[in-house]
Amino acid sequence: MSTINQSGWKPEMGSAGETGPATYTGNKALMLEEALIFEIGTIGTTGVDLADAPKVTPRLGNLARHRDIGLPGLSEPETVRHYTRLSRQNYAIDLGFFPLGSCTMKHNPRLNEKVARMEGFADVHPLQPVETVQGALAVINELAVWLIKLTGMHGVAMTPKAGAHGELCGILAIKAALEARGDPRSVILVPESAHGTNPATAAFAGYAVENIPATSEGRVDLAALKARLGPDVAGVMITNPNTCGLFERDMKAISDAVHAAGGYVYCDGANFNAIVGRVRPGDLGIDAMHINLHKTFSTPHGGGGPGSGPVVLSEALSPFGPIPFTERHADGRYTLVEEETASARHPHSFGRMTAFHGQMGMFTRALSYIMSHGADGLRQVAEDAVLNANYILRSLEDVLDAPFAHSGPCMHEALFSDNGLAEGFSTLDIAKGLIDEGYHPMTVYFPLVVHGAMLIEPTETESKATLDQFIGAMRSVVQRAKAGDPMLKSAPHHAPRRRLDETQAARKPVLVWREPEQAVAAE
Amino acid sequence: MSTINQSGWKPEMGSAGETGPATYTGNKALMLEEALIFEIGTIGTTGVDLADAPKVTPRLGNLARHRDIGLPGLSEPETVRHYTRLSRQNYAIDLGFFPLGSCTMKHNPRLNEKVARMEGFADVHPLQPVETVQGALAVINELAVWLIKLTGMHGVAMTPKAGAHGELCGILAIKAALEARGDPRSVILVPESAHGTNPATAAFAGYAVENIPATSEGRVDLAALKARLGPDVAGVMITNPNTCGLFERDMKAISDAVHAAGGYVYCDGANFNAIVGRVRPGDLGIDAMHINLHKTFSTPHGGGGPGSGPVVLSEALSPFGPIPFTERHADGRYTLVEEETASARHPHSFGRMTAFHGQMGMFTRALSYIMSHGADGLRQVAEDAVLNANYILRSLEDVLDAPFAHSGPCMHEALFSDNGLAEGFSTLDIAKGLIDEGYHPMTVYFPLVVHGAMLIEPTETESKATLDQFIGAMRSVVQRAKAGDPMLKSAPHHAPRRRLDETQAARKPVLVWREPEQAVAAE
Amino acid sequence: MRYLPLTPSDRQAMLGVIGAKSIDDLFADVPAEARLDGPIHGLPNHASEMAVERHFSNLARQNMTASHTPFFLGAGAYKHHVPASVDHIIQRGEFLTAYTPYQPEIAQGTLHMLFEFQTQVARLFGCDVANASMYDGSTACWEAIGMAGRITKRTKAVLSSGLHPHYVSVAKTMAQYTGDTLDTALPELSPGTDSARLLDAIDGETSCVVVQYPDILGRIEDVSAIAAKAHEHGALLIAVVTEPVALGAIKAPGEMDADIVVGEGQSLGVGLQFGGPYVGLFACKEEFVRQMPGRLCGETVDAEGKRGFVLTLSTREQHIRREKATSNICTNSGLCALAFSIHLTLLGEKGLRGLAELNHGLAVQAADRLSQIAGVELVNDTFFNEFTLKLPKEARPVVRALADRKVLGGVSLGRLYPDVDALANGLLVAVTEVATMEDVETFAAALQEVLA
Amino acid sequence: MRYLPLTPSDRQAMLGVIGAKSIDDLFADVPAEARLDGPIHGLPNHASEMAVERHFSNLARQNMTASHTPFFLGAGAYKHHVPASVDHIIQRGEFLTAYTPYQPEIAQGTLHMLFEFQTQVARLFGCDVANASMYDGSTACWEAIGMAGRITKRTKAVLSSGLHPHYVSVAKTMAQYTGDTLDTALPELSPGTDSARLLDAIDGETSCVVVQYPDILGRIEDVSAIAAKAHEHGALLIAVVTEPVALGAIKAPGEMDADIVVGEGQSLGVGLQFGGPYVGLFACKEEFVRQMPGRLCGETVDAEGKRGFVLTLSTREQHIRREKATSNICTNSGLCALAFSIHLTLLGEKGLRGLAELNHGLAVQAADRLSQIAGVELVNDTFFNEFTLKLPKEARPVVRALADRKVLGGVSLGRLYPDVDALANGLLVAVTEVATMEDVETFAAALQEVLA
Ligand SMILES: Cc1ncc(COP(=O)(O)O)c(C=O)c1O
Ligand SMILES: Cc1ncc(COP(=O)(O)O)c(C=O)c1O
Repeated sequence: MSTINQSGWKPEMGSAGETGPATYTGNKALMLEEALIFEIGTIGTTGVDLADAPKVTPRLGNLARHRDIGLPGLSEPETVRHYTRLSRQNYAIDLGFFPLGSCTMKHNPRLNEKVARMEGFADVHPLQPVETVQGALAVINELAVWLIKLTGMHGVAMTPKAGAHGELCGILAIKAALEARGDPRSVILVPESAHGTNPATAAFAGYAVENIPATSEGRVDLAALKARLGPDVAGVMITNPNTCGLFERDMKAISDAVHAAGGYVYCDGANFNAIVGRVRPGDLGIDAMHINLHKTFSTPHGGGGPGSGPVVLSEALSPFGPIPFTERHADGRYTLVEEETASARHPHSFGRMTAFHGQMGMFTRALSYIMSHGADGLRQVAEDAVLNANYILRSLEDVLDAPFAHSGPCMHEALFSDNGLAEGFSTLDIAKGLIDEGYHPMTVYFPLVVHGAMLIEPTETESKATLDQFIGAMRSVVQRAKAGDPMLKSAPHHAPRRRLDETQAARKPVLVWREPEQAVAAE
Repeated sequence: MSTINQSGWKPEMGSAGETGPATYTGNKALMLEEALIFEIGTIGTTGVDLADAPKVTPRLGNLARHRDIGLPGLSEPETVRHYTRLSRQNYAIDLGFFPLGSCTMKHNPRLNEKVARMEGFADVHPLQPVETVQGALAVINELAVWLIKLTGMHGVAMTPKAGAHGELCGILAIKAALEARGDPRSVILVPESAHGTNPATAAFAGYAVENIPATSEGRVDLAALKARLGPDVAGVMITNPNTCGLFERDMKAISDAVHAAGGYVYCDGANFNAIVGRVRPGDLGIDAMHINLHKTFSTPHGGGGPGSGPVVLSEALSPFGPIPFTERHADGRYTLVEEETASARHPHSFGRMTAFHGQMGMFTRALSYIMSHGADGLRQVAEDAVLNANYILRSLEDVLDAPFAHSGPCMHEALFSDNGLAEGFSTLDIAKGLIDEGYHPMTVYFPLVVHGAMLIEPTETESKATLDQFIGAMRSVVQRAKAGDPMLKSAPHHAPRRRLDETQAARKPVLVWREPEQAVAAE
Repeated sequence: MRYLPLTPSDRQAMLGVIGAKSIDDLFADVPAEARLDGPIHGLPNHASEMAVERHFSNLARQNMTASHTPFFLGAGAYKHHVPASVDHIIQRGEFLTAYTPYQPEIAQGTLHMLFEFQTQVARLFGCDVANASMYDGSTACWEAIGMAGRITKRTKAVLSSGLHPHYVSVAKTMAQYTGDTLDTALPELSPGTDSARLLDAIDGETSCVVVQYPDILGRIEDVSAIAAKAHEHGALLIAVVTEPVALGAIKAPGEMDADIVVGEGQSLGVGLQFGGPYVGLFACKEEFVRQMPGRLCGETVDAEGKRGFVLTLSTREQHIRREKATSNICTNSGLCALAFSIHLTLLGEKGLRGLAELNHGLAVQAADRLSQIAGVELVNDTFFNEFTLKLPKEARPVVRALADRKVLGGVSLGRLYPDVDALANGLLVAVTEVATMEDVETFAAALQEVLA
Repeated sequence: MRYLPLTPSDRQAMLGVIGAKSIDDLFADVPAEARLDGPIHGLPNHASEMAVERHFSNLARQNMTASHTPFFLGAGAYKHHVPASVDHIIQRGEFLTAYTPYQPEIAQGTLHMLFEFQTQVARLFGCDVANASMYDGSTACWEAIGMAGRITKRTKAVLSSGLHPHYVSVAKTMAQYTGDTLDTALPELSPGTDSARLLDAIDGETSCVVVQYPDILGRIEDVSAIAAKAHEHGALLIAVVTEPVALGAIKAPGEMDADIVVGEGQSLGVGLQFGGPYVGLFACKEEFVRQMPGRLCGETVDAEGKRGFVLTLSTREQHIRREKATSNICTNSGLCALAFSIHLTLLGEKGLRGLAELNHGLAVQAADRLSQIAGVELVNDTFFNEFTLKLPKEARPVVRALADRKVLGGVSLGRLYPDVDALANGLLVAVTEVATMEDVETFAAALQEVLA
């Protein structure tokens, strides 16, 4: 591979492309091209110095490695630079407005990072004797107490690793409860507007998934739901506030109806951030709800994860929740209920969902966030999140079609459709136009119930000035989409890459790097 | 100030400038405009929560503050975003090649940052009883021992805050030594190629500064120097390796001559990184030399500082060095020699140069760097730094005039002049062209002895691949400068800003922000 | 509140634009009986950063940390020295505070890194392809079993007795509801594994065999024969690796023809963190890629022909396929994958080999030293950096007694297999580069004392 | 070596291009007698990151840290709680690993920040302009004296007895060589300062009067009269602020017509760090700007008319003016200036006022509590967050005895003024927001015990 051009494409010298004169290196000042470690590293290079290994007779049986693995190494300077340059090709909440609906991209306080890195938490092993990890168990327990009180529920399962894992936890608890009472059922009802993880989870647990129809208002059709309930229905999975950004007014009635029909109510709590401190889901009769700590409680999403999805449970479902969990004793000591003690302390548990005790590193961050806000601050969080979303809804509804604008105030996110754009222009073009304007686009094409959906979630950590500038930019981009501006169709123009060919990527997938053929390498 | 455009300039909508279509916000995807805190913050906003103050009767005399200070505050999310966005407008060693001659921009290991932040060092007060800071004193002492052994000198003054402060330390020691022997002298000899801090320091200490002529080779003219020596000459300040990147072959002869004439030899050690582990300045007869820990020993420069400039001293000058300093006792205990004990332990000291004990935070980093490399690694540092510089010198001398290419191998940096560029093209144009290519330019117009000087210092932490790509880019830019490419004359095109008007800045200086007049604010 | 930028006057102005009298109007859809009229009782109000930090540092100081005590725990979570640059990089806001790369033009940093990560994992495991990470090793393991079921259309999985008991429990939990049947067994304190049992169990109903390598007791065995037998019967071999550093010293499962290789990546870059977040590694043969769970990053070009990366083959995933998805996973463990990838890039082949050699060398010395203690037997013939000791008495109280002496002396099998008498005296001891010979001596002395 | 990217084969290839046989050829200009043929003897070779980290954490643990003991030291360095986001931001590679902004087009981040910093400092001190930072307060102080000399063309500086003794020593060191004469005095353990002495000393030879505000004993006095008298005689008033947080509670020196105000910025953002690096603050009236030392950042526009920032008025500086420069300073304290500026931006007017009020309130409570102890007298009538106690015995051994009881109980005047009997019983006590009332009680109890 040529050292002159390490980025797999050959910039043409001289020709002034539409984004300014090309350069010899392909770099554009602070926008730097970067090659793959396989192109710049060698298996003989390392960025780590080690003590010499003691000479011993190996105990590896006949399996000692002889063949090379093929792992390139980089010196530390090259490593730091490689990843720093890569990082600069990312958008992030630290850079600007990131109104990705449903994903709740709010500020991630650095205090939480500092706390999670304290040796006492970062450097303890999950299987140390409990006497040596009382502080760690205290964190889990304190967070559990907060979650129970904030939701008004009976118990909480802390181990689920993310929201979808939490959904599974809830559905398994429902299934276990039904089986315990000798009444296995086969169907879970899920609204069309639900996040994909809902039906996927229900199906994974062996349930048939049926849609719940919605009203023209964008809410669950209570009558239709009641009509469908029956002895085969294990339960419902309802997102509240729902993915159209609306509060399910009839939630309590839905719960009562489902319970009356012998089913259970799972609530997708991904949008809990809209109501935390103002509404306790427990008061709405739900049986299980996951909480994405990486959404409502601001643990950083890290470009894909990790998350954490504790599940609060009703009194009816608590006995079936997973192990392990912490117990606080009268004398202030903490212990763990795990395999050993489960039979005695938690006999109906459906079992273990993961090795060890869940996402400790997220627990410390979330608890730090919660304690920082306190009961008063969390209530303010919900209010400001909802205020910001309604401000956006009302400031854009004259230029963008807002299908549920008449359904009452929105909660934490505002939903728009692509109706009224010029022929051949779509939600995608608006998203790419926003990229050039210095924003991360909203969530697009979700929920599925709205054509060309644009789901805008500002969160409470954005200032009015930021919202005003965004609204101005959005209006400008929408006008261009209505006017059919070709420059918009070809956006983004200023990002590290222009639009990427996803079809080619899927047609013949290249998922790992392979040495280029000589021919290719030569050119 | 309009929230739509917070950056003090109004982007024109639609018009596709040469760097691509303008945007509504003025942002260009990941290249984000940012306003001043005075434009986005208010004195009523804060990003810090505090406990309530106890109610007391103030003891502030009649000086309690009534008038507002006028300090805008930002919430934490706004603060993190403000500075993160600003940071992205900077070039840095973490981003790419930064061959700023004489400034030694090498990789800054993150281990050193971690070590400096250990509570035991970051969170101790300089005036704690010495019994409570033995570990901190040990760090200072261990570093002092390394510096003495690496330079082959007799003593070291650790407190100077940067190189220039170290120069002052050395010159004051010389002055003190001369006065102690009742032989005050008036002149310090400094080569024309010296860094500005050298003459400035000598003048500050009350000396007349005279130039030492150089040979056509770019080295000190020994004969001319000898001719000038006499009873009025307090000493010389010589940079070795010098600022033309050459080793002063006659250093020892110079020292002998100066000593013979009753003067002292100050060596500017900013370029010690070229010879560390291969040459001990003490063997060349020098009396004092500062070491920029932020150069040779890689403490981060932080966009301007802090630095640290310990000064190694000969046996002749050591008695005159500053207080405080550490002493290690037979039993391993450490104490400080400061005001109290100076009269007994260090009677001839010229006194104190700064409050407290110097740049502790830089000492931990430098010692960590030194221990990581060890005696063998430091020697390799010098060899690789010199190898990289010569590689660049020989790879560019056919396209760029290298005035001292004939003077033997260069040390850690390669020097070129602007001879041979097209009419109207200068070193500055090459620098700005390199910016577009994704590099930080070399040092320009220093040293003054070469016309349109370009001083390129790669350092040892750059890979061959990086040098090869830079050489290719440099050749391309130089060819454009020789061909008179107007695009180069108007470079940079891709940086956050085009060329800035420094004349206007100096003509009517605007050094602080002031509320814009209504008129301005309105537009 | 320091995290909330809106000022009271902002709120008023915004309510005006919205046309609402008060914030309560915006919650009008909440039924009255469910509305809370003020902060929830019994919970504290907001606290200063200093107060919160103090609360946590007090709790943190109640824990015995691995770095300040002789430390020998493993059993699926290992302490290795992580270079400072790893943590520095993952704290870059552009990595830390980004979301899943749904908009590839401004997520090339994450996508480029994932493409490198996938390649590193595939090579390390000796497989063709790898995905962009799972939650952890235990969940990756049951996802692999589920994937084998989809591929073979069979439901019987045969699990080695050497598989981590937590991984077995997780699989059992899932199997209860997915209708899979699991053929499991308990390990024995013997040098050999139960591969004979596995070979016998493989038949026409078998979807997969699951082996751990090295296994829970630290034993290393060639799995080629199991692969061959499985393939004969149309079943798949799933190999589980809980200590990836081992693969710097021993053959990769893929080299022994495993079809799916999953693992726990915590050893590299991530750290102990009391059990999470960790990172699940998932690799397989190319032919099975469309049945893989989780995200995949692939190479493509942009409108100007420049190389770039995108998430691809999403038709496997929940957001497109919904109830027909290969898994319900959405958020995975991206940042831990980054940490893993950075650490492995720093090590490179040379560093990983050296690190493995160092771990093995120290472990061998420790095993020999500890088994000199009267009544202490080394169970393993083969091991990498972790081995099993048979003590003359129950191991669990011994571990507690060692902790009282400020030695974190391994994991008792009693903790992992509570009610199994045959295993009660077993002690798992892991020895990595962080253990000094003085640590081993301290451990040996304390153990001797406790056993006396 | 982990920091060195060149491989042996790279080195060979490069020597080839250069036309050198070996690396030694490149050092041919070094006289033979000065060449070292191998690593210097008596020094260890390279070490792993883990080994180096351990060495330092062992040394670090030998120090008694401010955060884990009741802590009351000040005297020019104060412990305040620094928000975690400050340290996060200053570790961004783009700030941490940049050099002085010599190429403004790719240094707008640093320049923009410096412009904000200069404005914050100017406003805080009540001055027109401020520079981009000095090394620390003590060096900023003597640079100010030098500047006053250049402006007034006079050489006699009158220093208040309330000026920090280290600052006085630094000025004395310089004066020995610059030919300035300093009129100094020792402080007295009395509520009042020596402003009378200062007023008397001002005459036609005086270049400047230097006062500290609050002064070394914590006393606060109006300096307007001194300013007026100085100006009458064509001299300047230099005010020194070692605790900028105080200005959240009291008038700024500039409001009292000081001509130059310098200070130590460590209190905000920087931390204790055993004395350095800190950050020198330097502000003055606009008319004196061309005599200022150090760098200045100024506003301008780029070729497209966009606002931008550059270093300006460099004709004052060494790299242009050489021996005629206003100072020899080059590297300053940029990163600490950034930390200072971030912390002050987080606080804002509201936060700084609140923090000052909190500090003062706690200090008042502590002063009242401690002066209840038999034989302990409060010297100050006025103070902000630091005051002086007169003990019934020599303070220095008392401080050591307190340390033995795990209390860091202030700075003894004996440490600062070694041979001055009149001051030997003086103890400086600083109380900031990090001190709890329990800390104060612990301190009081220990002090009582030690004095008994
Ligand atoms: C509404 C909804 N439900 C469930 C999920 C799944 O949560 P996670 O990504 O944490 O698995 C998400 C997040 O993507 C979501 O937005
Ligand atoms: C040759 C030379 N001498 C002296 C100095 C001054 O050192 P400092 O900036 O640390 O004061 C420098 C650095 O700029 C330099 O390059």
